[in-house]
Amino acid sequence: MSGEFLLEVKDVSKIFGYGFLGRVKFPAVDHVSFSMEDEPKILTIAGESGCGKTTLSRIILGMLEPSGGVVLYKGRNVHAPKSGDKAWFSKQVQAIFQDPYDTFNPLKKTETYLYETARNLLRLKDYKEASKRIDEPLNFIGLSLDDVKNKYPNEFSGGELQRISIARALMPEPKLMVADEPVSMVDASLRMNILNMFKDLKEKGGISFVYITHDLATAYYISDEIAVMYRGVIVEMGPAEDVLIGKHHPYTKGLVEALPEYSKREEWLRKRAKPPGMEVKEFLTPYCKYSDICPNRMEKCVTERPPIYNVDKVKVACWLYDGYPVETLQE
Amino acid sequence: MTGIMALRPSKRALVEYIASRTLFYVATLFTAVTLTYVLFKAMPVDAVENIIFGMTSAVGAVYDPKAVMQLRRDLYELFGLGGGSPVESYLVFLRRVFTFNFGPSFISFPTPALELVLYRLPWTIGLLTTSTIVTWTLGNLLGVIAGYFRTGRFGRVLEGVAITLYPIPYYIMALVLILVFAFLIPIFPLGGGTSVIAEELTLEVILNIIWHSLLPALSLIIPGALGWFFISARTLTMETLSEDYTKYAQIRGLPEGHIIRRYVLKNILVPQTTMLALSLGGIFSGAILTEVIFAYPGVGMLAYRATFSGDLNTLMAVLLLSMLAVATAVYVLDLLYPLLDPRIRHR
Amino acid sequence: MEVDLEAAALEGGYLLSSMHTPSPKRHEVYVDAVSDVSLKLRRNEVFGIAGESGCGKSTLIKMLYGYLEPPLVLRGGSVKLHTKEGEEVQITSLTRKQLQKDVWWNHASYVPQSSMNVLNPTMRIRDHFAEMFKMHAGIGRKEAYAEARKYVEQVGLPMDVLSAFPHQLSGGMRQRVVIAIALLLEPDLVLADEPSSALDVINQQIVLNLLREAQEALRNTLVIVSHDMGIHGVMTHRMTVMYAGKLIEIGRTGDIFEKPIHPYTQVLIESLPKLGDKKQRTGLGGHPPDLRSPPTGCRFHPRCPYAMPKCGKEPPEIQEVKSDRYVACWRYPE
Amino acid sequence: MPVLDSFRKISRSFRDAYKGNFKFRLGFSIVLVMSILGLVLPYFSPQDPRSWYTVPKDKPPSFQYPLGTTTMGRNVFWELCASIGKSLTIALITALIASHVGLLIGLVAGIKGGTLDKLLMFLSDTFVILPQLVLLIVVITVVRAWITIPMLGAIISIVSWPWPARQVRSMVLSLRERTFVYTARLSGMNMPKVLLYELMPHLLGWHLVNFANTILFSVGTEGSLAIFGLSLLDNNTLGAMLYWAINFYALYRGLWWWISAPVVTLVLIFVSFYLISVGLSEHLHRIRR
Repeated sequence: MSGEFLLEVKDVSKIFGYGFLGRVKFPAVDHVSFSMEDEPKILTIAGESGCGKTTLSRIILGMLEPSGGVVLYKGRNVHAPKSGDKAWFSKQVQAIFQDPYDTFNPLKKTETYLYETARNLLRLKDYKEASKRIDEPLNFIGLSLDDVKNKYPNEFSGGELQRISIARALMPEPKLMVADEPVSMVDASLRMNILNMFKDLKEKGGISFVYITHDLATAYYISDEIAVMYRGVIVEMGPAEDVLIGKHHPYTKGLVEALPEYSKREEWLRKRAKPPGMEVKEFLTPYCKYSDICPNRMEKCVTERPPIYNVDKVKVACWLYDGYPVETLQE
Repeated sequence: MTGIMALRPSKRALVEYIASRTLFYVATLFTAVTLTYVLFKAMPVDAVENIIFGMTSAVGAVYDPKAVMQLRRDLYELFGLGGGSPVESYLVFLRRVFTFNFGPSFISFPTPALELVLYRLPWTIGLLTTSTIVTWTLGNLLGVIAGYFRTGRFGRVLEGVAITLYPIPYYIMALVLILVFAFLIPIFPLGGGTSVIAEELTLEVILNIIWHSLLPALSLIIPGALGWFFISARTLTMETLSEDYTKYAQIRGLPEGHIIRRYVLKNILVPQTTMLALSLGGIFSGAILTEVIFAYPGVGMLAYRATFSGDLNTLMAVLLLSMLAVATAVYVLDLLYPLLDPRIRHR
Repeated sequence: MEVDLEAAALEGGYLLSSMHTPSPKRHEVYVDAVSDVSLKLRRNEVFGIAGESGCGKSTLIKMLYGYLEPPLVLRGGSVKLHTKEGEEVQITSLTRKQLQKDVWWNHASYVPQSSMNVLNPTMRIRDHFAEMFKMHAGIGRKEAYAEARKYVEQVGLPMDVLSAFPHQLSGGMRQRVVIAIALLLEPDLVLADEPSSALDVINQQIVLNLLREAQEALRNTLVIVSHDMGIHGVMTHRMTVMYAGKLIEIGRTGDIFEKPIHPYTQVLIESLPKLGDKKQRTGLGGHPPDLRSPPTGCRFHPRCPYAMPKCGKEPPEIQEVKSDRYVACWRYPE
Repeated sequence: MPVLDSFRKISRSFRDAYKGNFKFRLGFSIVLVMSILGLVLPYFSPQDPRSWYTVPKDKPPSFQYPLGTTTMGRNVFWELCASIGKSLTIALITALIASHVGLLIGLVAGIKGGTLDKLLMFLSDTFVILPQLVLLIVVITVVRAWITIPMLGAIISIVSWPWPARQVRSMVLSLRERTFVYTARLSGMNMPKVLLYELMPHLLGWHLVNFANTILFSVGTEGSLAIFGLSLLDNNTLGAMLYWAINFYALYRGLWWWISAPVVTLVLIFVSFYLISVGLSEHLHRIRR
């Protein structure tokens, strides 16, 4: 039935327990739902450090069990794979990570991972055949197997490693790429090359991306849709233009206005926002988690968690939009 | 309000902390006792008959058969072999352990083994607490100095000395000291607890005891202060010196002496206290040999005599009481720990 | 225009011994982190130092401050600080003791990167204030605590912060404490090394605005080091761009953002994505050079789209091309 | 293949450590000399070092008896050689058992996590409060009559596994979250393969260091037990030599050569294995950078 969706995240939560006998339940991801249609798109999950976006990405990749909810990839449950699904998932869904220097084992030659991918996912047992196959994605990112061979990760620059990481992820010709802060540790002068590569892969390669970032400017630059997270909850989600320019949720508004840009210099220097409070406390808040510092706080905000409202093309979890149609979770 | 009051240490957090440490204390103690039970249960030989046979067949040994019978029953229960089913024998064993009823000692029959151990305990505790405190203080001081001047000659010499002393067990150090003070510079008495026999504790007796304890204490202090505590204090000092907060204190132009006191020393004391707790277990065992080698009349010497006469009642008493002692020491330090480390206090 | 800090022909870098390299052979490697840097900072300005990671910007401000810890070595040049009392302090010729006693915090203060642990985890916040007052101004504990309240209020923190330990505060709160400490003795010069890079954007705005307000009130010099061009765009009056240990462009921030001259600055400005502007942007090929063996001539020439044969041979001097605008590039002046 | 690979890696890092680190070189040389003394020379012994009165009693070191003779009429030099061999064998057995049991338990606890992890770690915490020597004394008192070399090695390892287990676990916990483990999983490697190829290389160096430390610990513990008369007293070990020397009052009778031979040898063994472990960890620390 859900064949038309590439990825569906339904009511996913991840609760970590800590404290005395794990009694404090810490919801790092708190009832998150979204879906991606089965056509090449870039969906950004944006939020500050500690908003749960990396936990969410690990859940989508099937490397972390959710405490509740399901993740469906092309209608199949990522966390309860049927026989054969597991191999299929790892060919269909690949990932790129934040720290290029840690992406490859420092004690091993970098090309090992390319050959492992060829052998395990593409079933290429023959060394020559595998080498030929590895060269293709490396050429795409502007390197060749000869440049990479017999070198340890510390012999490459961060930018190069990140590109090799992309090449490896491209080898099984995935349909979905999860990119967790892929450019935050890459120098500014090289950053755009990688983001342009993503755009290219989407348009020409038909690959969809889940782009996870704290940087709204790059998010705006490449994404079709964007979901803004705060303390484990998606507060606003929709087409990038409508979310980042429309700024429905007070948190989105705060984030966008705090972005330092030369053209907004005067307003930026005048603005006096309220700082976010203690992370742990906000995560544990049973009502709206942003209410503590929200400039638009109402009485309702500190008694009840807001539902998700459909405001034009955007979904917003904020009481300000009381009266708009409420989004319900379809089964 | 974005105030931080929410994270103030609440009474409940404190109660929870104490409760969790107490639970842990009871649980480890219980598990340790159970492990001992399992160990003897799993032993392929009939320990008790073996021991009884060893004792009664010794040359010239004449024993009261009644005493032997009593001993046999005690041993069976203490080794978890009394009673019928394993559960039953386990319960009997637990009852024995938790009522401190280890039966009569064999070496001085019919004095209860417990009494024998308790009589020796002050000697051991006196030697250990003094030498441990001295060792710990000295080790930390020297370690901080060596860590601070790590590139200087003094630091290097200390490091060399430490590498040599660190791996040497206490008893070897004791033997080395005896070799040195017996042949090279014979000034210290080589053994015994005291050479003055007196009923009362006069000043003369006390001084005599201290005089006799000096060499044993030295054999505990030298490897500890220059090895174990020294090396960890030195490593921690070097780590703390490269921490951001120490660097930032230098950047702020704070004097070096102030940085060493308030930044380095204060921060290394936290892990060093854990080391202290951990080393208590090790020193207890180490001191046994020290006592044996110096013929010092403590618990270790008692265990030695018990081993030689196969007095397992007394040995079991020593084993279980030292478990209790170490567990309690760890527990007490656990409870004191939050006073040292604010990060734990507020968790 | 009053000059506050003058750096002339600074040379320095990291002397790494075999301790730091995997080779078992004993040899030394020199990383040329700061090469021939001359700068004049003015009184009452916010000055920015921009550049990518490893370009030497953090090393440069450590040299300006006089905090030279091995393996960092100063090979040449001088730094002169003009205090508001009209004294002239030669930072490069003072010993560590003299700097600690007379210069640091009295005349110049330093805001480090907002890392998790720049504050002593076993000390209450109020004692961080007290020790600074005691050591640099001879003020006793009681008085210092009272004084500290003023500063905590100034940076917008609740009073109970004073009796808290660092780990009880959020990253943004800790950084505000650090800023309050930096302002204690009203220094002539505040050097801030990536003061907001570990913070979220909202805290970043708060922290940077605090620094900026303090600068306006004290009319002193604030130096901001950041890899983020956006921060320079909103915060600084003048700025410089560093590449591979060299200053390649200096000028008024507005001028640089509106018309960058050096090819590298151009890339930095033009590759900056902006909200509401989906224009295709491109980066740069290649990667920054290894400073253990920097390229000859202009250090940017291997990546420069306009490189000429001359660029690979001779390093260009930085020189004034317009009023208050300096560039190190063979294409200028035309 | 991976086994061969690890062997190659181990031998290479040994070679590098030997070349690059003075402490390792010194320690390794002493150990080498000790091994020759203990494992090769006893085959050339003119007398069985276990039998009594093969040489005149209580002779100080001389040309004929390089380390003197004992009251039991044994030649100290040959007795020492045999003892070194026996003590090292016992220690090797302990190290083989304890370090691998520790490694395995640490790996399992770190990777499986959850209840099993909590249980295993609680168990190792419990061992911290067990007074190791007293426990060993009680155990060996019971089995004294049947004790053999492998058995002694095995019994000592009862108290030697918890510490490495804790260390391995905490290393695995931090390694598990490293990005390259995720990369390996995404490259289609299964968990056993990730463990063997990704985690083991990082643990191997530490494992060697721990191996050396366990040998050191075991030699020391054997000595302690022997003083209590709880070792292979009739079959020379370094501990047994100490035992007889002490029991015949060698010290008080001025037979310093008898007691100082095992004491000096033990000190050399402790220092050399410790130098190996320190040198190796310094070397590993340096190549990590």
